[in-house]
Amino acid sequence: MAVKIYAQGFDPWQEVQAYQNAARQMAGKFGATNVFIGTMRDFNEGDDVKSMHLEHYPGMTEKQLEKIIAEARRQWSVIDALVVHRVGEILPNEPIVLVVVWASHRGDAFDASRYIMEALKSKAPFWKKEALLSEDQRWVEKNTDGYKRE
Amino acid sequence: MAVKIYAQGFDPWQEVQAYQNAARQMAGKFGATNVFIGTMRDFNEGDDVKSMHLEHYPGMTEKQLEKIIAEARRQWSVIDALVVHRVGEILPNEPIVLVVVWASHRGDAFDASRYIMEALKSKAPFWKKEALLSEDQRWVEKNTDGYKRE
Amino acid sequence: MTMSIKVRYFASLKESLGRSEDDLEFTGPVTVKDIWCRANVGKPAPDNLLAAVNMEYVDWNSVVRDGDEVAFFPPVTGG
Amino acid sequence: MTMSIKVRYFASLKESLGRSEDDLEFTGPVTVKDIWCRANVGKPAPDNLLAAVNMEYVDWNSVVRDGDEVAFFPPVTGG
Repeated sequence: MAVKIYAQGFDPWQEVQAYQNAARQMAGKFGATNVFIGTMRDFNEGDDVKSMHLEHYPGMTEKQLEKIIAEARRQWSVIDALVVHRVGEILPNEPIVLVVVWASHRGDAFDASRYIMEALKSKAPFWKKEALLSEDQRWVEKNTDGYKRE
Repeated sequence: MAVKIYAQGFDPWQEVQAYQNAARQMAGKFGATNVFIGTMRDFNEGDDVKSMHLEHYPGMTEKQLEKIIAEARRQWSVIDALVVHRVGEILPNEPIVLVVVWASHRGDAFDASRYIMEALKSKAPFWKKEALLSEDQRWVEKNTDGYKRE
Repeated sequence: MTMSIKVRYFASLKESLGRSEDDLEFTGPVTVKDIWCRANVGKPAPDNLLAAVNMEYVDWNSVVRDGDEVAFFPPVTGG
Repeated sequence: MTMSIKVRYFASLKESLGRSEDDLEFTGPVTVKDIWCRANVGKPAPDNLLAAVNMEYVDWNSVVRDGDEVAFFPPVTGG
């Protein structure tokens, strides 16, 4: 299990591969991997977004993410999990968050991965401030519920 | 949208990156990517599995996978989707299936990816035959329901 | 008028029948079920056997036309 | 006995208060709510403001101890 906070850009595919290759004891044991990547878009709520600043609460962020993963492991049969999250200045098309869950069965991989993402969105202390193309800046006020159908 | 059937081993991370890099019009537009990878395990139903042969119905397999993706796009707001599936001789720890969904929002990415996997498991004409360490061979008889909690 | 129908078998069904296809000729309208019966005289179809015509899943009462490809196979186990 | 409490503010709250932390001293038991009131006299806490003590979410009626780190921040928007 690992939680990583990066102040610089990261390649999510590289992260997953490096983690999986290092976890040699998993080879042949996991049947299902679910990966979620949140990527910065160049628009939000109808406005063009130029960049974003992601603030966090060092220490609490890691602590909460570790608790979220531990809770996912209590609820589902999870072999391993990885969460990577960016902070600092982020540009459109850059990854913001990576969640990976390895499990024996696909139901557990999907459920645990989604649970981690939803819990992260509601509990991990990160805050986004958008810099618009119009030169305005604004704090993102609230995360939406990812389980709800629109 | 792409459906690929490979008779040789493939690197799922390489596949996703290559597809995403080629789809330049997506850059900055997708906020959520969900990836599912099914990997061959070295055990199944209590037995050690040495290798697996995956048979398919060329033509019908592609047709059914394309229909499944089209149905996912009708039900959810999906920007793009990719499905890659192995056939032929497969060894433990090798990827069998890759499903990727790009969407604006995470709910759509998770739901559509899971829908595609479940539909693939119940509708795409593939059949697995396991070669056990005991030298026995056996056809896998039935796929389980991935939505069901055990 | 004579109809030519190609019949294909897959996976464990192909193994147990000992062949992967049949080429059959019929006169007059036939259903998927008729095709199974003619191709496998005296052998009841295994439980859960699936049928496709021209690579689309069909009901066993579906009518088959000249030139159609009919396939029979066990439940699928991909993914 | 005197208690030293570090108070931290994040994101839009930090901006609107114009500072990121306070170091306060108290004598006797205090709750999270007491700390907000002392640190921000006459300013009601914004709706939905969250509170943490030692990096765990807490209720505003939680009792705070000597050496604790108390944090206030708006709803989180990561991911």
